[in-house]
Formats: sequence, C-alpha cells, structure tokens
Amino acid sequence: MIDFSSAAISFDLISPEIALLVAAFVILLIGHLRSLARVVAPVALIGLMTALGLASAQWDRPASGFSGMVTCDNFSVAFKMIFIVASMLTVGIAHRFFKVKGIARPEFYALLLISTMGMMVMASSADLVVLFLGLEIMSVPLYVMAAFARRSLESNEAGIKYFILGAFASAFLLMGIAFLFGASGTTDLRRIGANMHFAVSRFPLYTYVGAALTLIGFAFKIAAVPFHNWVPDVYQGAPTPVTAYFSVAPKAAGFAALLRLATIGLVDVPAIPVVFWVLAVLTMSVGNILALRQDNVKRMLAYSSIAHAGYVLVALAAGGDDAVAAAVLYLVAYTLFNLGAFAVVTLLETRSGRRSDMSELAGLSRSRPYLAAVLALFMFSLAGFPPTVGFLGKFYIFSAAVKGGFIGLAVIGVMNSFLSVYYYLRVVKASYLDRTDQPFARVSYSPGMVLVLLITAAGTLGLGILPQRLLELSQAAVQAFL
Amino acid sequence: MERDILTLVIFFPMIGAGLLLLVPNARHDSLKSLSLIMAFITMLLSFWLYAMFDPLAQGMQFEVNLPWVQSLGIQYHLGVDGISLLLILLTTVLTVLCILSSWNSITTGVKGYFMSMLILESGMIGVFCALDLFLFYVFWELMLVPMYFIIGVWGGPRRVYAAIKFVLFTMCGSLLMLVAIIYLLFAYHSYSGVYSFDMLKIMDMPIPYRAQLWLFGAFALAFAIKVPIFPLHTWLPDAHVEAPTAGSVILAGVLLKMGAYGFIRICLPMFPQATLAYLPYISILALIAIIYGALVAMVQKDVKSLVAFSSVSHMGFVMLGMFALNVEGMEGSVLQMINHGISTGALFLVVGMIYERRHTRLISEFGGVAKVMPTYAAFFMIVTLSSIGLPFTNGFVGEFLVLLGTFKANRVYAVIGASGVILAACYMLWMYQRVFFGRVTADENKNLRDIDWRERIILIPLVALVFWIGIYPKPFLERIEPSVRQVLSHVNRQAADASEKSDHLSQAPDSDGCENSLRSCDVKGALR
Amino acid sequence: MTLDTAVFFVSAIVAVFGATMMIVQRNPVASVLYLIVSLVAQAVLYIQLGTVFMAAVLVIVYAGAILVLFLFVIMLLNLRGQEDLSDNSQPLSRLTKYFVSGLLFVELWFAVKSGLIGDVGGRGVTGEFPDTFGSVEQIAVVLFTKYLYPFELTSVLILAAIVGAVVIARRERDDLPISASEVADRSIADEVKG
Amino acid sequence: MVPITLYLTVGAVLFGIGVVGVLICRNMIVMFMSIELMLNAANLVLIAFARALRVPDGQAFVFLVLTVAAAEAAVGLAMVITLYRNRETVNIDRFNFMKW
Amino acid sequence: MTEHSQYLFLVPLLPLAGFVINGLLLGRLPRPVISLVGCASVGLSFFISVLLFFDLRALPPAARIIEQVLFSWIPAGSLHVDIGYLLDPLSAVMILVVSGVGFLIHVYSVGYMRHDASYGRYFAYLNLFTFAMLTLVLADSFVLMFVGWEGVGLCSYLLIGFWFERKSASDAGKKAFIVNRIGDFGFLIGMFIIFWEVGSLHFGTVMHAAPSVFAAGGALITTACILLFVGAVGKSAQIPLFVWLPDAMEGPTPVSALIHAATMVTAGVYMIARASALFMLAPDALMVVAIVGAVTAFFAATIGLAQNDIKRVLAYSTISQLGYMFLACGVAAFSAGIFHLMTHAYFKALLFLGAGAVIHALSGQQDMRRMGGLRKYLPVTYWTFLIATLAIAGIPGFSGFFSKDDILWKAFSSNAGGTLLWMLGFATAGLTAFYMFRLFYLTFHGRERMDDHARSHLHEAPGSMSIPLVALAVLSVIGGWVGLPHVLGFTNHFEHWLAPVFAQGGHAVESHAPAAAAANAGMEMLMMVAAIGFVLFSVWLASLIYNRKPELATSARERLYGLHRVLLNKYYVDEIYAAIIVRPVVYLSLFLWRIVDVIFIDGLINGLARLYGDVSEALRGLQSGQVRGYATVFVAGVVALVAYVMLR
Repeated sequence: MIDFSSAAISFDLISPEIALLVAAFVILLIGHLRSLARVVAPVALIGLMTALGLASAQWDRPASGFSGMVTCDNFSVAFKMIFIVASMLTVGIAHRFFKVKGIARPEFYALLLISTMGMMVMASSADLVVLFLGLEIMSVPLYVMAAFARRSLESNEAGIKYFILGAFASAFLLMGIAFLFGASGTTDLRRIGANMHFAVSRFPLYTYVGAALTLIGFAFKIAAVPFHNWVPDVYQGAPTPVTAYFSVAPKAAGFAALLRLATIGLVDVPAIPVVFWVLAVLTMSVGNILALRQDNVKRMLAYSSIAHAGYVLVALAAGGDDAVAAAVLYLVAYTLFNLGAFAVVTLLETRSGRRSDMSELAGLSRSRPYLAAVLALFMFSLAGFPPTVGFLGKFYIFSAAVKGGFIGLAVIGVMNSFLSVYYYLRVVKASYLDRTDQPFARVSYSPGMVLVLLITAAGTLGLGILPQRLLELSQAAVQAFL
Repeated sequence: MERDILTLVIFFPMIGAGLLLLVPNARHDSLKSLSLIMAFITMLLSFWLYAMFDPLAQGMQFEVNLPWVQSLGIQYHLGVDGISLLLILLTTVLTVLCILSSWNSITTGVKGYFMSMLILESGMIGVFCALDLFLFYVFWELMLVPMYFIIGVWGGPRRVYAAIKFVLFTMCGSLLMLVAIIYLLFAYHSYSGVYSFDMLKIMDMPIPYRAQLWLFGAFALAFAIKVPIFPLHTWLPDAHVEAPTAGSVILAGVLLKMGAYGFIRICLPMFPQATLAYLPYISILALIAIIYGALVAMVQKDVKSLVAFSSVSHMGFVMLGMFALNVEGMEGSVLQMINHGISTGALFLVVGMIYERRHTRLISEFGGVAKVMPTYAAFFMIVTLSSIGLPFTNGFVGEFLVLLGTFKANRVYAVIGASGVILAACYMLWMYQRVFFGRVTADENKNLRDIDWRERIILIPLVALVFWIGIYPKPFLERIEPSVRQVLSHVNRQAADASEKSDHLSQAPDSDGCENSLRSCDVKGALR
Repeated sequence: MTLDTAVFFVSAIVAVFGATMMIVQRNPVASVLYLIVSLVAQAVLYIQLGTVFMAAVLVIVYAGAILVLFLFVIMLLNLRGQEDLSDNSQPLSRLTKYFVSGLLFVELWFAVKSGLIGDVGGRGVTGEFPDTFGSVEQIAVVLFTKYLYPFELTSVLILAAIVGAVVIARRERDDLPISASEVADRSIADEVKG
Repeated sequence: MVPITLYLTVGAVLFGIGVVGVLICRNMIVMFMSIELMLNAANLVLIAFARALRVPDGQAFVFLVLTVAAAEAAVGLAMVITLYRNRETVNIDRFNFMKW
Repeated sequence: MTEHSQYLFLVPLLPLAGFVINGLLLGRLPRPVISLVGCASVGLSFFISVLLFFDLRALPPAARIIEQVLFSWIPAGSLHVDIGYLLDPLSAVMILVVSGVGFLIHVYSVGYMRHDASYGRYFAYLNLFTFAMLTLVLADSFVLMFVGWEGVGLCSYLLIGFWFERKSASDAGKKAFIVNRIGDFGFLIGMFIIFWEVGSLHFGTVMHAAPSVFAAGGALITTACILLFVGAVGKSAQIPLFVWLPDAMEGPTPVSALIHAATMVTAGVYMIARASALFMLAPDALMVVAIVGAVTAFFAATIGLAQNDIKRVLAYSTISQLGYMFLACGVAAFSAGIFHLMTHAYFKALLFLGAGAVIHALSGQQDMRRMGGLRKYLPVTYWTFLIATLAIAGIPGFSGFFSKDDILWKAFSSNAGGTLLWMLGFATAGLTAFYMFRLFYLTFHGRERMDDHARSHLHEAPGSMSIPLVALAVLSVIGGWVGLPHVLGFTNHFEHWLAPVFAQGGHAVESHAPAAAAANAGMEMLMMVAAIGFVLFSVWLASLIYNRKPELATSARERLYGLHRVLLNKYYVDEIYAAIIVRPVVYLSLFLWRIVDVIFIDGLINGLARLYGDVSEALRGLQSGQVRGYATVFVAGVVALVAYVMLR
C-alpha cells in the first residue's frame, strides 16, 4: 500500500554517519564494562577514522538521495572531514583531562560521536527539515557536554545557558523555516532557491521573515553578533576540551548550513548581502574589542572565536565561488590552530587548581619551551601572521572580499585583525615576557595530547607554507555544488 | 649552485636556528658558537654573492622563479639588484657582529635568543630578495615575530610596552599593505588575465591615477611606519631604548631600511604618478623628521634614545634623497641606508658596551669616560663622526649625494635638510662631551675597564666600513647606480606616459612650473 | 458569525489566555496546567485546520507526555513557588524586554497579514475536505517515504537526549553534594570581582 | 470561513508570548515551557501553511518537531535536576558566575 | 709634469701616516719615537713641498699646474669627484706655509707638551690636522676641499678640547665645531649651486666654465659666492661667526698657533682666493666680503683692546687680521690677501708660540694682569716676541708692513674698494699697533705682578721651543720681502707668482692696475706714510699708557667705564647668541620632545589604545552573565535584522 521505493534509500550517502552511529552504539554498550573502559576512546577513534575513510570515498562523487533529503557533494564531504578531524583531535585532547578531573564517562565519546554525526547531517543536506534535525542532533549532545562536569558550578551554568539560548534560537529557526515553507511550499533549499523569484513576488514578507529568522537560527550557532553572548560564558564554563570542540565543530557546521543557505537557498533576497556585511563587521569588531581586556585565556579565546566567525562572514558577504572556497579553507585552518590553542590550554589546565588565567602562563617559556613555542605558534596563527595557515586563510578571505569589490570590508577586516594582534600577543607576552618567581607546576603530556599538538602545529605551519593542495581542495569543494 | 645562492643565503640562518634546537639548553658556549658559525657562513655566502654580482648588468640577478602557490599566482620569485645586494651584505655583517656583541650580555634564554636572531636574519634577507609581493609580505611579517621576542624577552624595564608597540605599529601599516597587495593581484588579473604577485610584472602595469593614490598610500603607510617618517616614529625610541643591544642594532641597522627599501622597490616604480603627487608631502615630512629628530635628540637624557631620535633624523635624509627622484639623490639615499646601518649600528653597539659595564645609559651618569676608556672613546668618536657625516667617513658621501640630489629637485628642501647636518653635530657632540669629557665624577666610572678584544673585533669591521665607504665608495656606488637608474626610468617613463595622456600632472598640487621643468630635465638627464 | 468562527475565536482566546497565564504564574505547577490548557486549545485549532491526527498527537505527546514530565520534575524538586521568581528586573530593562517582544510580534504580524488573504484565506479552511489532507495515511506515506531520513534521524536525536539526560541527571555513588559554602564562596568572589 | 491569516496570527501571538516568557521569567522550568510554547506556535504556523498550500509536508515536519521538543525537554529537565541538586534553586538569575 | 710631481700625494699623506702610526699605537710608543714620527712626517712633507715649489718655478708661468689624481672618489650620476691634488702657485704657497709653519710648531710642541700625559694623542691630532689642512689646500675640487675643510674643523675640535677634563675646553671645542658647521652649511649649498649650474666641482672645470655659465653679477652666482663666503666666515671667524675663535684658546698654545692663527683660520681666505674666478663674476658678493672683512677687522680690534687674557688678545687680533685678508679679497686683491695670509702666518704663529713660552714659563698663567717684567727672565722670547709685534703692528721693514700696506692701498684704490673700507682698515692698523704693544708692555715690561710661586719657577723655554721661535722671527722679518711694493720701486714677486692663478678671472679688473698705480703713486706714498705715522703714534700711546704711566690705564678705564665693559665682554655677542639662538633651540627641543612627542603623538596613540580598552570595558558590561539579558539582546538583534530585511 505504501510505496517505500520512492524514498530512494542509498546507504552509501550516509555511510559516514552510520559509522559514527555504530561506534556510538558500541561505546554505549561496552562503556560500562569495567574491563573494556579503556578501549572506549580507541573505539571512538576507530569509528571516526572509518567515517573519515568513508567520507573521503565520497569525494568527487556527487549524489543525492533519500528523496533529496541527503545531498552528498564535495562541499559536504569537506565539511564532514572537518568535523571528523575536529572530533578526533577533541578525543585526543579530552582523554587525559577528563580522567584527571574525575569526570571521565564513556557517554562522553558517544555524545561526541552523535553530535558529530548531527553536524554531518547538517552539512550533507539541502533540506531545511534535515538541517533542523541535524542541528538538534548536534546541539542536544553539546548541551550535555557543556554541563558534563556535573560537579562544577561553571560547567552547570554553561550547560543551562547554552541550553536555554540554544533552544530559544531553535524556536526562531523553526519559525523561520515555517515562513519559508509558507512562502514557497517546500523545505528543499534548491527548490526554494529556484522558486525564490516567484516567492518574493508573491509573498515577499513571508520570504523575508523566513529568510531572516532561518539565518538567525544558524547565526546563533556560529555566534555572529548580536547572537553571540552565550559564547564567552559557555566557553569559559564548559570543560576545556569541550570548549575546544565548541569553538570549532559547531561553528563549522553552522557555516556549512549558512553557506548552503546563502548560496543556493536565499539567492536573490535583496537584503541578504547587506545583512552579511553588517553581521561580518559587527562580529569581527565586537569579538575583537571584547577580547582586548580579557584576562582568562579561555574567555579570550571565546571572544576570539566570535571574531573569527566574523572573518568567515566576510567571505559570505563577498559571495562567489572564491569566497565559499575561502570560507572552507578558513574553517579548515581555524579548526587546526584553534583546536591547537585549546589543546595547550587544556594541557595547562590539567594541572590542578588552574583556571586558565593569563597570569598562570608566566614562566611557561622557561620551563616548557616547546609548549610555549607551540602556543605562540597558534597565537600567531590566530593573529594571522605569515607563514602560518592563519595568515593564508585571512589572506584568501580578504582577497575574496577584494575580488568581490568589498574593499571597505577587507579594510575593516584587516583593521580588526590588527586589533586582534594585541590580545593574542598578550598570551605570548604572558608566557614569554612575564617573569615569575614561582616554579611552574608540572605539565604531564598524554600521548594523545602530544599527537594532537604535533598534528595541529604541523598543520598550522605546514599548510601555511605549502598551501597549494589545501587551496585546490577548498576550490574543488565548491566545484560540484549540488 | 649559482641559481640557488639566494635561497641558500636566505634560509641558511634558519637552518642554523633549527640546528640550535638540537643543542642542549645549558650548553651556552656551544649555542653561541654554533649560531656565530652559521651567521658567519651566511656572511661568507653573501660575500660570494657580492663577488659574483655583475655591477654592470641591468636588472635583477640570480633570479629564481618557481611556482609556490599556483592557484593564487604566488611565486617563489627572488632576485637581487645593487640596492638589495648591499642591504643583504649589511644584514649579514651586522648579524654576525650582533651575535658577537650578545656573547656576554645574554645570560638567560640563550637558545631562544640566538634562534630569534637567526630567524630574524632570514626574514630580513628574504625581504630584500623577494620579488613577489606575497613573498615580500611573508618575509616582512616573519621578521616581526623574532624581533618581538628579542625586545620583549631580553629587553629593558619597559620591554613589554615597547615590544607590543613595535608590533602593533608595524602591523597597523602592513595590514593595509596587504589589502593593497590583494588589490594589485586582481588589478593585474584584469589587466593581463593572469594572477600574479610578480613585482616586476606589476611595475609594467598601468594603474589609474586615483587607484595609484590609494595604493601608494597603503604601501607608504606600512613603509613610513617602518622608516619611520615623522608622526609615525614614536615606536622607534621605545623599541630602541628597551631592546637589547643587538636588537637595537638590527632594528636601526636593517629593519628601518626595510621601509625605505619598500619605497624604492615598490612604491616608486609601481605608482609613479602617485609618487609625484605625494612627493611634496613626503619630502616635507622627511624634512620635519630631519629637524625634529635632531632637535628632540638633543634633549634626550638617555644615550640610546638620543641615537634613536638621530635615526629618525637620518632616515629623513634617506627619504629626502629618494624623493629627489634623480640619480644623485637616490644613489645617496641608498648609500645613506647602508651608512646609517653601519653608523647607527655601531653607535648602538658602543652604547651597549658601556651599558654592559654600568647598567645605565643615562648621560648624566657618565662624564670623563675618555680618561678611563681611551680606546673605547676613540671608537665612539669615530662612530660619532660618521654619524654626523664628516668627510671621509661614510656618512658624508651619503648625505652629500642626498643633499646634492635634493638641491636639484627643490632648493628649499635642500637648504632645510642641510641645516640638519648642523643639528647633528650639535646633539652628537654634546652627548659625546657629556659622556666622555670632563672629570670622572661618578665613582662607578673610575674603574671601568677599556674594551676587550672581542669588543674590538666587533667594532673594527664597522670602523673599517666607515672609512671604506667614506674614502672609496665606488664599489658601492657603481652597484647602486644601474639599479637606481632602473627605478628612475620606471618612474619617469610611466609618469611621462601619463602626462601625455592626461593633464593630471599639470594639475598636481606641486605644479610649480619651474620645478616641473627642472624635474623633466632630470628625466632626460637620467635616461641619457 | 458562524460556528467555525466562534470555535476559532474561543480556542484562540483560550490558547492565548493559557499561554499568558503560564508565564505570569508564580507556582510552576499552575504554569504547567495553563500550558496544557493552551495546548488543548491549539489542538482544537489543528482540528479546524483539518489535521486531526496531528491534533491527537499534540494532545497525547505534548500534554500527555512532555508536560507530565515537567510536572514530574517539578514535583520531584518540590517546587511550589516558595521562591519569588517573577520578573524583578529594572523598569527600564523590563520595558525593553516588552518593547522588543512587542516589536517582534508586530513584525510577525505584519508578515502574517501581508499574504495568503487574497489566495486561500477568503475561502476559509474549515468545513470542506476536498482531499485526504490531514489523514493518517497521508502523513504516514509522507513520513515513511519522503521524510524517511528525517524520521530516522529523530531516533538518533531521542537516543542522544536519553543518553544525555541520563549522564546529567544520574546520581553516582561518588557524587557528593556541593557544599553551600562553595557556592557562597563563588558568589562572594563574584561580587568582589564585579 | 476563518481566514488562514488568523491562524497565523494566533501562531504569532503565541510565539510572542513565548518570547516574553523567556525574557521575563526567572524560573528555568517556566522558561523551558515558554520555549515549548514557541515551538508550538511555529507548529501551528506550519500546520496552517500546510493547510493553505494543501501539502502534507508541513504535518510531517510538525511530527518531527514534536520529537525535537520532547528531546529538548528531556535534556533540559535533566539539567534542571542537576542544577537544583547543586544549587537548590531554579532561579536562572543566580547562574551568573561567568560574565564580562 | 715635473721631476717630483708624482710625489705630490705624499705631501698630505705623510702627515696622515704619522697620524696613523701615532693614533693606532695610542700612547704605546716611547715619547722620542712619537716626537720623531710626528715631526719627521711633517718635515718630510715640507721638504717635498719645497722640491715641488722649485719644480713649479721651473715651469713657464702659464703651465704652472701639477695635477695628480689618485682615484675616483664619488662617481654618482652626473657627479664625478676624484681624490686628486692640484698644485699651482697658490697652493704651492699654501703648502709651504702649512708644512713649514706646521713643522716648526711640531718641533715647538715637543718641548711644550713634554709633560703632558697624552703626548701621543696630541701628536696624532696635530699630524691629522696637517694632513687635513694640506688636503684642503691641495684639493682639486670643491668636494675634496670640503673634506679638508671639515677635517681641519674636526682637528680643531679635538685639539681645542684636548684637555677634555676641563669643561671649558670641551665646551670650546664643541662650539668651534658647531659654528664651523654653520659655515660649512653655506659652503655645501654654494657647492650645490655651482654643481648644478656647471656640472662639475673640479676647480679647473668650474673656473674655466664659470664665465660662460654664469651671467656676471647674476643672482645665482652672487648667491653661490655669498654662500661660499658663509663657509669662509665660519672657518675664518668673521662676523657673525667669530665667537668660537676666542674660546678656542682653551687648546694648547701651539695648537692655537698652528690652527687658530697660522693655517686653519686662513682657509676661508684661501677658499675665496681659490674661487676668485667665481667671485670676480659676482661683484656684489665681493662687496659683502670686503665689508664683512673690514668691519670684522675693526670690530675685533676694538675687543682686543680690553682683553686681559694674553691668548684672547691674540685671538681677537687674529680675527682682526683675517678681516684684513677678507678685505683684500673683497676688493679683488687676492694676491694681497694671500700675501697677508702668509706673513700673518709667520708673525701670528710666532706671537702665539711666544705667548706659549710665556705661559709655559708661568706654569699656565694666561692673565696679563699677572705678568709683567718678563723681559729679563725670557730674553729669547722677549726679542722674538718684539719682532712679531713690530711685524703685526706694521712697522716698515717687517713683513706685516708690506702685506698690510698692500691691502690698505688696494682697498683704497681698487674699483671694488672705497674710502670707507680704507678708513676702517686704517683705523684698525692703529688699533692693532695699540693693543699689540699694550700686550707687549703688560707682559714683558713694568712691574712683576705674578705670585712668588710662579716667579720662582720662571725659566726660559727649552731649545726645541726657542729654535722655532727664532726661525719664525726670521721669517717675520724677511717674509714680507717677497712682495715689496711697486711704488717703492721694487718688483712684487709674490703678486707675479700668483698672477697665473688669479689671471683667469681677476685680470679684467686688475689689468689697468699698473697704470692706475703709476698715476696714483703719489697718493700711495702718502697713504703709506700716513699709516706709518698712525701706527707709530699708537705705539707711542701704548707705551705711554702701559709702560711709562700705568696709572693712565686705570683712569682711562674708569673714565670709559661703559665702553670698557662692553669691550671686555666682547659686545656681549656670546650672551646675545645664547639668548636668541641657543636657548630658544633648547626650549623648542624640549617642547617638541615633552609636548609634541610624548604628550601629543604618543598621547594620541596611547589614547587611542585606551579608547579601545574603554570601549571593550563598556561592551563587557553588556555581557552581564544573565541569560535573560542575553535573550533580550538576541531578540533585539532579531527585531533589527527582520526589520531591515522586511523594510528593505
């Protein structure tokens, strides 16, 4: 009676998601067997690696399935890889930290995997329903992860703040989707985009309100000003590895959605470029200005992550293939160096009684020269110094802006990146320039952490010096846009 | 080998920095020796470069042009002409001396310090070799980081403030330069259909007048901060005073040159019309810098900040000569860059020597030092004289050519500029008098030991250069001249093209008829 | 005024009234009950719109399950409104809150009244059911064909929520209550900092 | 003969009340309920649109949204329980350790 | 080219070698070796100079030019400057004077500086000076001349401040250098004008091309010449840049003799003579030269009347005599100027060395009020000093008479000259005789006013000091005999010798000079007699006041109290300069530093930074930590964004 064949089920398209889900199940199943507790993290990594492999197999094989609910193109593959890599690095960062802090639970990895899966769902869909669900699958575990240190008041607070505001924003997103649906009769972005002209002429206000609210829903996730104020509190309160993950993966997912929305969904909505322009300027400026006087490294990095979202918004404002490629590249780069920076912060915070205040960094360069050097590398990359990949990313973004004729925006961007130099250098200053008489507490490296640091540092520097391949990939990611 | 020599010179110090990583932290002597050896070999390589350089050839030599990031049109394009050749030599020589001078004064963080020095050297040489704007920018920023550390970690009491100020000032300008570079990329693309950052190609691209004004402004801001031109100079005294001796030497000796080099390599040939339009303003700012720097230097209480302000004044000469836009002025300007590197570098070195002994640089703390340290006083005197441009020292040749060239371009400028020569004598000699002459009043000064052999070895090469350039500058000048002519021909040809096409020039704000005719005469003269 | 209209207005007013009462109640239990009132009224609207099945789902799932969960938690925590949790913000800030909410409503209202009137609005929506709109079959077909993937995704979402809820709310043996002094310390430290 | 616009208006009003609820309530649980109310308002709008456009998609979406609401409620309430355990309050204003 | 012309470069280079040896081995050598190196280098240089002089003489007058180019110095664009030496009659005279007098003073220094701790340094400086001075006079281009020009300035700085532990000495050295730099500034700009008009700075080229390039009397050439003259004014201590020379007496006395009397200060005169071809094209500039020279001569002489320091009197006398030389140049009597330069070198060096001997004998006492009656203690000094005094006063037969008379007559008779100039010169001649004999009497005659300690140590100078005194005394007498006046029936060999140098430009003016001279022979004789009479009267007056009736001096001082104070304080010129130049510059500098740099520019920048910080703080206030606040901001953002999108 009911014909299922029209669902066009093709597991190939969602194989990475399935891999993650399977891994999550396995973890949930074995997690509480004491003898197998040690393999939880490896299982997560195996799952992620499998997913990575499956995702890379999807490269250059654009396809669509599940009645158009799943869109698998290079763009989505690129983002999937970002999410997977971010998760893998997060596992490396988190492992020791959670143990030391006494909050190690196997569910953490399951939630991480599910959240990652949600992001992948977001990235590989051009349907608002799936985007919404993906967003929720991503967010619900994130709320939990933020509050994961149940005994920590800060973590509690971070969780509840994130949850309330996240759900609040979801409601707006849903309202936006409803209006878009009302205007165009569909939730498929491609069809919305195709019918946009018609929709605008028939129901202009539905379209506009829908577009604006949908955009806001995702702008919340990427922490665009003025939808950003949850970021510092949540980032500061959440366990640091979680913060690391927050600062990178959900942001990238939000951008994946926004990029799709902007490039294929909300085309021809007249106000959208200006909105992006204003959001970009506000986000960069407010993020940077607020970061200037922060004395807590995590909180500073939180504001800095707002500012970085602003740079990517510059690409969105500029529009065009190059801009999207630039955004992809920037997010890859940002994933590397921001996770790296948080890895160092985590490492330092693993020592007891530390709260990641700037002052705790004093003497780092003397007692831990390599760690200090790596931290400095990440800071310089965040600030956009060549030859790090941070510079390359900014360069590409701003050149996309200039190419699009947004020279003013590029100038505002570079002036902001000038401001950011100040506070990133404060970290470098704290670790190199400030002298202290107190001995520096021991830092204990875990193998995972070392690996994370090596990968992120090598990536930050290596991709900055030899970026050709990365550039090609990011350009290819835009080529076969479905 | 000959093909790769530039790459070798650039990256050899960086390899050295890598090697330093392998040496244990505690083995200070090995660290020092290794970095000295690496810097020394780099210096020898640069000498070899000098030896192979063909002074008669036009254009770039030892060019390397490899693709780097193809999708953005970025190339690994290196090459030197006479101007950059000399600046490279200056860099390598000063670095060796700096490493020597840091031998005893750096006691903490030795490894980091010498690594910073070597990376800094790489960055500086890279700036002088790069012929690709992107590459140029990368090196330009690259040298910021080690300098930040050198000032910030091993500097004086206000080192943090100075280091941040230094970085922020430089970044402020260079980021706008980045936008301009990006703009040029696309402008060149729409002109030729190819993405390229190649300076040599972009030089041949006609750019609309209005765009030139903006682009020149963006580049000039970055360079002007570095030079520094008058109102943008306030980072310099702080950075100089707080930096350790070697930092000051490199800062004054090479980093300031990068600004002037940027003008001559990028601003002038790429934006000739804008050059003419900005010319009066930059010249006037340069003049203000000359007088202002000298006057402010006069009343400084700290020897280093005195020398720092004197740098402002001297770099004013460099800019003045460059914007004379004739062979004499520009040649003088380039030579003056070298001279300033030698003289001011030497000044900082000698100041550092006494600082090591007394741990103060306040002029009032000294007096009668000539009695206690006669050899030191003699070296200091020579360096002082070179700084005030006494004939047969290097300073004279440069200043003379600068003023001579300026005089041709604009007599009033030259007259005002020449008065800076008087003021230079005032502040330098007054300082010298207060430090060296008179009776030894402070007890701490009674038992100062005279400079030892290491310190002499540091100073002797510089003093030798002071006299070499002062007495026989021909080898330098003959290498500078073709390059300078090349730059001028770019400026003049394009400006001439433009004046045929449009009447911008005749409406240009400096359109004093007499001056214009003077300049156009010079155009022909230079081409002949 | 037809019956339809009367039913609509009554349900609409009840829905809005219930919602309003929900947010002004001091006692959370009352809030929950008012929300249930509002939901039921909304379910009536659903029926008017022809989606009987969705109306049923709304009542069963929302009122029957989710809000019961709320009640359960309120009971568990023994919250009876002993704490005064009504709005205590500064007048200006309160004004701002109402103002921005009002503006938002005005915007939505403008958008709402701009469209559809000339299209389908004139005909009204109640009364006739020319097609199978709102039938269980229709929803089922859509849900298991076109919306199969999202539908399956909800299972993942539910899984995540369950795992998350368990992780957060479960009390473990080594969990000790956080002492009041620790809380006080932070508050004091916070005030000092502020 | 009730125009669709009126349904939409009811949706907008409920959404607005939900927003006000989030803005003015200090009780976390009531805030959650306000958010649920907003989701419901959106649902009503979706249904109304679906009816107007005569497409079943809106209903399916509402169906999915209900599960989302349930999931959020579960996590949110779990969080409230933990918070209450740690702080013995559900006053959201007390949760302001982290600021500036 | 001549037999020895290839050794020309050795003339300046030998002293340089001496400097290098003494300088590098600073104080390591034993004193005799230092003396030997110091003196022998200059002596050899003198010897070669003499050889070259005779070589030159052997050539026909028109061909008396020896050029030697060592290497190309500054080749840049259109500028080509060589390190090249030019020997012509003019520079030949100069090198003889410089190396000759220099040699004598080196020898003298051996004795004078015997007890000084920095003996080696002293000789190194002195040799360096000789090198620079010889470079100056032998230079074949303006630029190389400028090298010597600044070089001598440097040495002067070093030697004035030789006893650097005395603040007054180092102050004086610095002052000398800076004031000289002000002059050099003019020189530099003058050079630029010449270069950009002529296209070269080589003397030969410039002098040859000048008439065709410059319009005679044109503004450009006049400006150029006046600027060159500014250089000369600085170096030769003329109004208004004379202030450094009296202070320069802080240096060791032989230095004063060599640098501040015989050689360096005359460089300005030499430069104008060298550039005579240019100056001939600029009559207005010549006029300025003449007026400045004459006024300076008179003005300095008046100051000399009231000074009590023996060296300061001599210093003002030097300024005054230099004024004479400029007067000569200004009236286009270049050879007369050079002639006076030469004779002045002899007698003024002698005077200084004599004064040095006196000071040496009195263990450093320089105040004439603490001298007197030294005649019997220092016979050699006394007699040689007397000869020099007679020479400078212009007593017939002594060298000074001939040169000064020549100048006075040219000032009167030349087209460029005039009665007023002559009158100033004439008055100065009288004043010179007066203050020189005042000095002479106060020092060697009258009551012995020194304290007992000084008296007990009185001694005649050692041989190394007295031999140069005698040699110079001889020169002071016979030095003038090379340029005996036509009017007395002699041939002015000196003028003839220099004629080829000045002929190029100078001839136009001077060509009718012989005829005019013949016509005015009577007049010339008359004026000569008048001058002699005036001088003799002054000498008489001086002996009356300062020797026979000392009380007259006191009463005159009291009667002319105001005038005396003004003269004693040198017309308050130093104070005026301090008030209108030095102090304002210092205050301006402080203002620029403290206000403009620190408060304004840095304040602006730091203020901007602070502004950003404050904005940051202010915005942080919005980040209240309250979820409801966040939600409010969120909704506000939504409202704004939706409103924009809808209304757009």
